[in-house]
Parts: sequence; C-alpha cells; structure tokens
Amino acid sequence: MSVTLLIEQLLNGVQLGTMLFLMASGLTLIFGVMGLINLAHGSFYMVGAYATAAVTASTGSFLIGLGAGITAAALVGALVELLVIRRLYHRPHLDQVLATFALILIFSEGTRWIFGSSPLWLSPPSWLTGFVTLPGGTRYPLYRLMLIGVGVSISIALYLLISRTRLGMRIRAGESDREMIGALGVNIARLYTVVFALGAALAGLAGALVGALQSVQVGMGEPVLILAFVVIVIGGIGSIKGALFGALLVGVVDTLGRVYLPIFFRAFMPPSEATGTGAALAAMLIYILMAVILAFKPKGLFSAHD
Amino acid sequence: MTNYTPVSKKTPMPSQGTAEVAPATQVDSHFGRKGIVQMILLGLLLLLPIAAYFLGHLYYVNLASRITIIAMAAVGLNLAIGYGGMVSFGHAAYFGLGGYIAGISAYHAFDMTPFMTWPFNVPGSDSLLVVWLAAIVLCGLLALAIGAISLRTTGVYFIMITLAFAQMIYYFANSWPTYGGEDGLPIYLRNSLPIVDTTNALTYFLICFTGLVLAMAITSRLMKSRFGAALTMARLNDVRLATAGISPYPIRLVAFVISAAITGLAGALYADLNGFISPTMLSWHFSGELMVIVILGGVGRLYGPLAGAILFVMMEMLLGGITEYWQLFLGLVLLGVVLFAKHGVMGWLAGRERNE
Amino acid sequence: MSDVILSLQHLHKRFGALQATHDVSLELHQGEIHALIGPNGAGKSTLIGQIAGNLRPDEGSVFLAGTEITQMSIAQRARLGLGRSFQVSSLAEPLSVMRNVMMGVQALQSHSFRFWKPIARDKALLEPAYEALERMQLSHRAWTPVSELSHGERRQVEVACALALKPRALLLDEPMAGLGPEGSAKLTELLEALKHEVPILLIEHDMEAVFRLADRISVLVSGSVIAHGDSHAIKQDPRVREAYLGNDDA
Amino acid sequence: MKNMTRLGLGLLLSSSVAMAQAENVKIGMITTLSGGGSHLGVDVRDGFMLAMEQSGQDEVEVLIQDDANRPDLARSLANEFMQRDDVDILTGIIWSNLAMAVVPSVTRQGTFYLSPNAGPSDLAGRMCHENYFNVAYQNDNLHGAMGAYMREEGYERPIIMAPNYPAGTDALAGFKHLYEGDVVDELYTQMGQTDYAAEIAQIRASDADSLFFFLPGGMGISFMKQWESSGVDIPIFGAAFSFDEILIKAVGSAAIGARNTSLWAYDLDNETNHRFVDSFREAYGRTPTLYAAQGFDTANLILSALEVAHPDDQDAFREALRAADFDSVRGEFRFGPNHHPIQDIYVREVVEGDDGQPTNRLLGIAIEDIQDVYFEQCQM
Repeated sequence: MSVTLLIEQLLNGVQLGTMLFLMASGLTLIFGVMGLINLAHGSFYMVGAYATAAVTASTGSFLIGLGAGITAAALVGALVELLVIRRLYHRPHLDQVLATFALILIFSEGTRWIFGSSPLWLSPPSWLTGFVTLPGGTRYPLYRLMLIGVGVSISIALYLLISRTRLGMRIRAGESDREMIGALGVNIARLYTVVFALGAALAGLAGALVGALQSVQVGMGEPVLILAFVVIVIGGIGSIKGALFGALLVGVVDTLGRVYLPIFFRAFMPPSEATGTGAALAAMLIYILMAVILAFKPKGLFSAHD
Repeated sequence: MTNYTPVSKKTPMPSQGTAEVAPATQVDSHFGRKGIVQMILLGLLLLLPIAAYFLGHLYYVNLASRITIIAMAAVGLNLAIGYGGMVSFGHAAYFGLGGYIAGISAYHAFDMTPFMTWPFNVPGSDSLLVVWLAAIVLCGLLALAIGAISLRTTGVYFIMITLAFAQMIYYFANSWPTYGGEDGLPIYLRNSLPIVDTTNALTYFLICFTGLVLAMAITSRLMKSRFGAALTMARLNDVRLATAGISPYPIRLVAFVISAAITGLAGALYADLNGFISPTMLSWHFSGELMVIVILGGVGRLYGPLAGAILFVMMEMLLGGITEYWQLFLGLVLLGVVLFAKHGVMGWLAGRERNE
Repeated sequence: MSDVILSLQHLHKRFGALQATHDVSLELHQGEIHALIGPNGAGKSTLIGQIAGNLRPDEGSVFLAGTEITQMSIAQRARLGLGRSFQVSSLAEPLSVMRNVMMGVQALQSHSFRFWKPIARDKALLEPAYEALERMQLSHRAWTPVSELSHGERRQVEVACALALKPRALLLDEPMAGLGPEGSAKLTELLEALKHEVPILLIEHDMEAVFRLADRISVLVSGSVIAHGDSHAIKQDPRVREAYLGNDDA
Repeated sequence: MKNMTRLGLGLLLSSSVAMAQAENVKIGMITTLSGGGSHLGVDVRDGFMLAMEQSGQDEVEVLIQDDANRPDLARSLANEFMQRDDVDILTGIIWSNLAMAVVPSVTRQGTFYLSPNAGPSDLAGRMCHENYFNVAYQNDNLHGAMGAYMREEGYERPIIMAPNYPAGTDALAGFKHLYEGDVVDELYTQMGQTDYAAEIAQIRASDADSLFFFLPGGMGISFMKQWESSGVDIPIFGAAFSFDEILIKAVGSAAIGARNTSLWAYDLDNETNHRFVDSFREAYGRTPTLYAAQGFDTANLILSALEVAHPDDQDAFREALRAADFDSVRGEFRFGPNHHPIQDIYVREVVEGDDGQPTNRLLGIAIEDIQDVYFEQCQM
C-alpha cells in the first residue's frame, strides 16, 4: 500500500466526513436548541435528493435541481415542524423517538407512493465529471473534490452564522438557556421553525449532492442517519464543533477500516477468510469506536450541555 | 441515637394498622374497570386460539402465538423503559440473540456437531429447557456488558449507545457466515420438551402463553418489591435515591439485565415458532417496533405490552391486506397515538394509571 | 474531640479561574446546630456538594464520625449516616410520602436486591418510616402523593426522608426557603427538638431562624470562612457586617 | 389497463375462464412490494399477472401479499396462505434469505413452491425438495456464466467484488468456478454500502484488466455512478441483477459499455418473447425486466401443468411441472434433476437507446445449457 493510495483514501474519508457533517450539524443544532431528537432527519435527506432528481430531470439543470432540492427540504422541514415537531419539545425523548420514527414510515411510503419503487436517475452535471490529477500522480474525481469544498464552505458559513449574526446569537442563547431567549423578547416559535428548516435544508443539500453520486431511492436516508447519530454522539450532542470533529473522525476511520482491516488480517489468515473477517470487523468499527469513546467520555468529546 | 420518641402529642396517634397497610387505592383491584379490561384481554388471548384450534384454523393459533411472543418481548422492554426509565433503542439485540441461541442450538443438534470444543465441549441441544436457560443466561450476560457501559450515560446518549451496540451485533450476524449470515438460519425441527409435543400449534401457543403470563407476573411482583421501589425511585428521581443511600447504577443495571433476559427468552420462542432466524430480528427497525408496541399499549403499564402487541400485529395484518402502502398508515396511527393518546390503548380502555 | 461528628479539613475546589472553595475547615459536634451562612455566590452550594458527594474537592478531606468519606459516592455517604435535604424539593412527586421516606429505611436494611416480598406489607420498612414521619408531625399525610402536599409539608418530608436514614449528621440546605413565617416557626421548633439526637449543619438565609437555632455560626464569603462563633459574636463581627452590608449596597 | 390498476393496489384478486383441471386452484404470491428493492417484486407480480390475464383463466385465484423484504413476515404470510386460505401453490419470493425462511417449511407441508427469482444453493443441493421448482436460475448461474465469458474473451487479471454476505460470497465463488483462473484480488464491501471511493481507489491501484462485480439494487447504482467519474478505465462486467432496465435508467450514462449476463433479454428473438414484451409494454407502459420475464414464465409453467392435472393430484401435477411443457420467453427451457433450470445464459451490453436512455442490447450467448453444481448433492 503506497503513500499516494493512503492519501487518496484519507481524502475519501474526509469527503465522507464532510457529507456526514452536513447531516450531523442539522441534527446537533436541532438537539442543541430545541432539545429534540429527530429520527426523521434522514427523510429530509431523501426529500432533498428526490426533489433534486425530479427537477433536474425536467429542467435539465443540476443547479436548478439542487436549489429546488434544498428549498423542498427546508419547506418540508418547516411544515413538519409546524404540524408535528413543535408538539414534541416538552415531551420525553421516548415520545420524540417514536413520533419521528412514525414520520420515517410516513415519508418513506409517501415518497414511494408519489415516485414509485424504482430508483430515480440523478448524476453530477457534465462540468463536474472527470477528475483532477493530484500531486503524486493520483487522479481524484472532481465531483468529490467539489463535495469536500462544499462541506468546508458550509462549515465556515455555519461558524459565521452562529458567531456573527443575530440569528446565531439567538441560537447560542437558545442552547445555553431556553428560558432566557423568551425573556429577550425573541419569538421562540419562529426561531425554532427557522432552525429546524435550516437543519432540514442542510440534510436536503447532503442528500442531493450525495444522491448524484449514489442512488436516489426510498430508504436512502436511513444508513446515513444512523451514521450521523454516531457522529453527534461521539462529538457531544449539541456541539457543532463536535459534529465536525466527529464527522471527520467517523469518515476517516470508516474508510480506512474498510481498506486496511482486510489487508491487516491477511498477515495471519488465509486470504478469503481474512477479507471476510476484515469486512465484518470494518462494519462494526465505528460502533466500537463510539462505545469506547462513550465508555470514557459519557457525554461525547465536546459536550455543549454538561 | 435510636431512641426516637414522638416529639409532639398534638396529633392523635393513629392506629397501628394505618402504618402497615397501604390504603385500598394502592392495591391492584381486580374488579375495577382496569381489572375487567385486563381480564378480558388475557381471556380473549387464551380462549380465541383454543377455539380456533378446535375449529381447525391453525393459522389463527400461530398468529396468537406470534402476538403472545411479541408481547413478551415488549414486557421485557417495558421493564427497562416504562418502569426503569431506560429508553433502550437496542432491545432487538437480545431478541435476536435469544433467537440465534435457539437456532444455533438446533443447528448443532441436527448436525450432531459440537457448538464449541474449547475450552470445554458444548454440544448442540434440541431441548427447549436448555435453549431457554441458555437464552436467559446469555442475553442477561450480554445486557450486563452493554448495560455496564451504556448506563454510565443518560438521556439521548443512552438511546444512541444502546442503538450502536445493537447495530454492532446486527452487522456481526449479517457477515458471520457460519450461521447463515444475512440468509439466516432455518430450524428444521422445532426444539422439544419432555412429555408434551411442541410441534402441535396449540401446545406451543400454551407454552408461549404461560411464558407471557409468567413474565408479567414476575414484572408485577418485582415492581412491588424493595427492588421495584428502588427502580421506581431511580426513574423518578435518581438523586433522591442516592441521597437515601442506594446507588442507582446497580439497581438500573440489574433491571436492564432482567429486561434483556425476558426479551431474549421471547426471541428464543419466536425462533422456534417461525422455524427460522435471521439478522432482521436484530435490526434497528425491530427495536423501533418494540418501542412502538410498548407505547401503543401504554408505557409503564403491566398490560400495555399485551394490548400494544395485539394492536400492532392486527394492524400489520389488516392494513397489509388492504394496501401495499400500509406502513404509511401505520405511521399515521402511531403519530396519532404519540401526539394525542399519551397513555396508549390501556390508558384509553382502562383509565389513567394511579400514581404508582 | 470525640464528639466531632462531621469534620471538613482544608477543602479546596476550583472551577477554572474561580476559586469556589478556599481552605475551608469546619466541625459539627454532637448535639449542636451549626449554621453556615454567607451571601449569594459565597460558595455554599459548592461546599455542600463536597460534603454530600456530588463534587470531589481538589484538596482536603471530609470525615464523618471519624471515617474519611472524601472519595465516597452520595449513596455510600448516606449509608454511613449523612442525611441531607435539598434547597429545591427533590422528592418523587407522583409517589406517596411514605414511599419517599421508606427509601432511606430500605437502604439501611442491607441491599435492595430483594425481588419478591411486596413492600406494601413489609413492617420492617413501614414502621421506621412511619416513625420518622411522626417526628415531623406528618403521619396523617403518609399515603398522600407528594404532589398534593403544601410547600411547607414538602420541607418536612425532606427532613423526614433524611431522618429515615437514622443519620449521624444532618445537612439541611435552606430548609426555610419559601416558607411563610408560620411555616418557618414550625420547622424551627421541630429542628430544635431534633438537635439533641442528631447534630445539624444548617445552611440558611433566614437569619431569624439561624440566630434562634444555631449554637455556632460560620460565615462563608468568597469561598473562605471569614468568621466562627456564636450568634452574639457573629452579629458583632465587623467583617461579617461588611460582607453582608457591602453586598447589600452593591 | 384498468384491470391492472386494480392489481396495482394489491387487492386480492382472481382471473377468469374455465379449464378442466383448474377448478378452485389457489395460488399464493408472497413478494416484496414495499421498502427497498420493491421494483423487483412489482415486476414479478406484473409479469405473473399478465400471463394469468392472457390465459383467460377464470378458475385460478391468485392471492397477493407484501412481505416488505422481511423474512419473519414472509414466513407468517406463508402460514396464513397455507393454513387459512388453503392455497395449492406458493410463489413470488424475491430474496434468497426470505426463500430460505419460507420454502423448506412450505414444501415439507406438502404445498408446491415455484421460485420466480431466488435460487440459493442449499435449495438446489442438500435441501432440495420434490415440491420445489426454480423457474428462474440457481444463484451461481449468471456469475459462473460471466466467468466463462470473460475467460473466453481473454481477460487475464480480473478483480472481483461483492458485498460481504452469503449471496455475495456465493457469487464470487460461482464466478471463480467457471473462470478457472487466478483473480487479482477479491474485495468485500458492506451490505447496503453507498460509498465506494475506497474500493475504487484499490481497484485503480491494482493492475487488474477487468472488473467483475455483484452489487444488486441500489448498491450497483451507487457504485457505477462513482466508477464513472473515477477515471479508471478497465471494462466492467456483472450479472443482470445490477443492470435491469429500471436500474440502468437510474444509473444513466455511467452504465454504458458494461456487459452483463442474463437468462433473458427483451430483444431475444423468439415469438413468445415478442408477444410478451409488446403486451407488457402495452399493459404497464414500461419495458419488462428479467424479473417480469421470470414471473411471466412461472405463471405459464403453472398454467401448463394445470392443463394436465390438479395440484391435489400431487404426483401427476409434479410430473407436469417437471415436463416444463410451456413456451418460455427465454427460448428453450428444461429442468435438471434438482428442479432447477438448465438454460442458456446470454451476454448483454448496456448501450444508449433511441431515446437517449441506456438500455440493454443482446450480444450473444455466454454459455450454453448451464447447470448448477449442486444437483449432485440433491437427493429427492
């Protein structure tokens, strides 16, 4: 295994991490501000991808499609918040888990009803296909580099939003003291809707971007939802910084584990068994990572709520 | 420091009896509305399958067995969630492990190969008693390990870490080829008991029914004991419990283990009922469904899991026959229950639970 | 010194830049009420935390009846005989008064891993709990849910819960807070009767109650004990006056 | 078309016209109509019902239930069909793991089971049963055929890849069995994996001259899209499970040039097939997939046997099935001793169709009269 390959795999890990961050930042924001645990976050990911695929197919423009996807996810998010979620803020976590579990069923089957069972077509636009040659000679897909770029830009934008703007100030106030922002005269109901829609839009963006690279189908949000939960739990629920760190950690560990564990086992096992064992262990790796981290730091690495 | 004497005689000294016995409202009445609803539920569950059996409708007997087993798994989860306040999102792990124990044991008994030879020889077994014991013990041990780590966390972290452990086991079962991996493992011959014929649908139902009733009786008795008092306090106010001199952690851990053992036993029964075990039993969807059943029925209520299981399986069956989008309607019903019927079916049928 | 029940020795606790507890030493003797007073932000809560076991001191040690308890958990300290009440009522609201009080009795009688015998008819639990309630003149409310009690009654139940532990020392955190003059007077009376059996470390804002009850008073300001003495001495102490009046001016 | 909408709603249904032996025959179909991969079940059902419709049958009742891709639910539905509805024949299951859960107990209880899609090796070998017929393929068939094809085409250093689950390891074993040479490397991915950057980098770093992969459903879509932009330019090969007409439309241009083995192609030149493809397109407005073809064949096999005997006459009905006296859309079709097909496997290439969308074009035969390797273990 050469160094260039390692570098390429690290890039892959970072790319996976940035997309996880888009999901995780919304989740952690929603938890941090409203104290809500939202299993239906993966549904916004799916909504974003489906809307992007549908609009891209009818307009022929990926960018218009992407805009539509983000908008659709934000609108659906706002609607869900108004109709369902706001009844859940003062309910125990158990109720939140179940209500949002029900939302997953409704969204998945509703999407299937509207769009059918077949996966939809969505590909990166032609000006983003192809690859760039990295120093050292490896060729890396342009689209994936763009994903990393988007992820980094969104992280910076989120940082600026939260540290520099009025909305960000309210979000921070909401995180530290929910009673206080009411006293500040902020319209809490509207703040909550905005934050929820923002989280949904980020998930929709991730779904649209990743959907072009993967398959747009019912249930696409679930694996990534579970990963995003692992990310925010590792990072510390409610902490954006933790979400970023956790996302990169999970992305890199998952990618490297998949590649190098089978190779590692080949050192002392017959090849076919080694690949099987390695792959099995790789599938469990991030959960093991999470368990170990929580065993030592029960509130994650960067807990916002101590 | 033991000579406590009443400080004041202003209040009349109540009779000794008041101190010893709780007023009637504290004792379960078998004749109130709640008692009647409970007796009807349990009676129907027992009598309908017997009637169906003698009318020749085997399908309904097996359906009743399925409801009974799922109810039992939910009774286990209810002990953790409803009574212990531990929102476990990973009880599929115990249900699946219980199932795999039944499956693996039958597999080795069928092939006449040992399950392991080192450090000591463990043969397979087709005896249900052995399988059940193994399921209870091993699920308890797994829960001891998972609980010991998970219970250091609280709230959302606990929900997520229990989910993570279940996912770990799910992926392991999925990719471990010896016992079928994702394909699952068939059980060709149902494990057996001395004297009775377990392959008879009604007999097997009665076994499951006995298991459910036992699980409920144990839960009920447990919650009235000192342990139950401590567990209740741990759920309501763990600082109060610690201040009273009882550490919440071991109390919760033991409750978690008992809860997992009950769910694991249900899993073993389920595997033998279906004659098949696969990683789907370990999936997070199943953990979610178990939680749904507990909530549907009424969380923290003895008969809640039973009512929830009946409702859930019926909905699955009836809606599934009407439309292929039945999960959409299941979602809507569930959402309605969570938002508008906080106390579940039992709360609606039998009135609100008295404070404890 | 054999009658020293609770002893704090050179406790230090720091949160970042804030020195919340600075070299605090205190003793609680048999048969006395020792009051700890101090303005808001003086570090009383942090100190209580270190005594009760929510917090560990950075330096120094805590002894209960000669046993070092510095590193023990809350529950261990309680079993050794440290009874405690909370500033904000911490009772289990939906449960009856009796069920709350019984917890302490249960902790004293070996472990709680008894799964079979129903507590509802367990005399070994009921009788001592009932006794503790009687001492707080609350036995008539034994089977009432805590949620239906008045504020003052909850305060009494808190103390009864602590008494159920047959404590060697009581740590009462602002038991008078929120009580009207009548409630305060009643609780004062009850505590006065209690002190001969179990010494009390009383953290209290209600100065009238403190001066009436306390045999000795320690004044905590900015994490340090600035004065010790009986009520008369404390009233006269210029540093105390300054600490309180200075605060009032600000 | 109206009739078909009714089917689409998944209502219990029956179709018409008399036939001597078909009185009161009930067929239970358990298939995947919801959740992931449900387009396979929908196509099997639609192909099956199309054949029923065309036969003008009135006496055969088909009951359809959705298994949501869950083995325990499938198992319970099978019991429901056998014990409550008293069906004579069961069919419909898409996935091997569901088939393993359902089939052994069904056949043991004396009900016929005809598989329109899954063919796990155990059911072809040591667990075969006289009442079990596979009308589709044994799971290894398509992979083995591709092995043979690639050997013949002169690829010397293939790298092969599949998810780490039994069907995946079986697929690679089946490939290697007929490829009969060394492969550069075997990669195992995770079930349901969506990102293949790491594997693609490994493939690039190897000196392979070709890639064979088995990634059914959404996994294949994800992989091919990512493959396209990776700049690795070795030819890719697979089995039809990643290249059905619906999946390649979701993959788009990334699928073009890929070759895949299938037991059927919509442009296969025989009379039955022309009629099938035309009528399917007319009824459902889309091009059928191989699953639809398998469903269609399954129904026609049943109908052909019903002309000879009623399923209650088990031995006669079984003989009639074994004779496979029906017009298959794949041309010649016969059963081996273990009731699995002996059939030609074709190679198709994904090309750009007239409408600009990718579509499969028949290249030729990959291997003739392939038979699975498990029949020797089968003792009926």
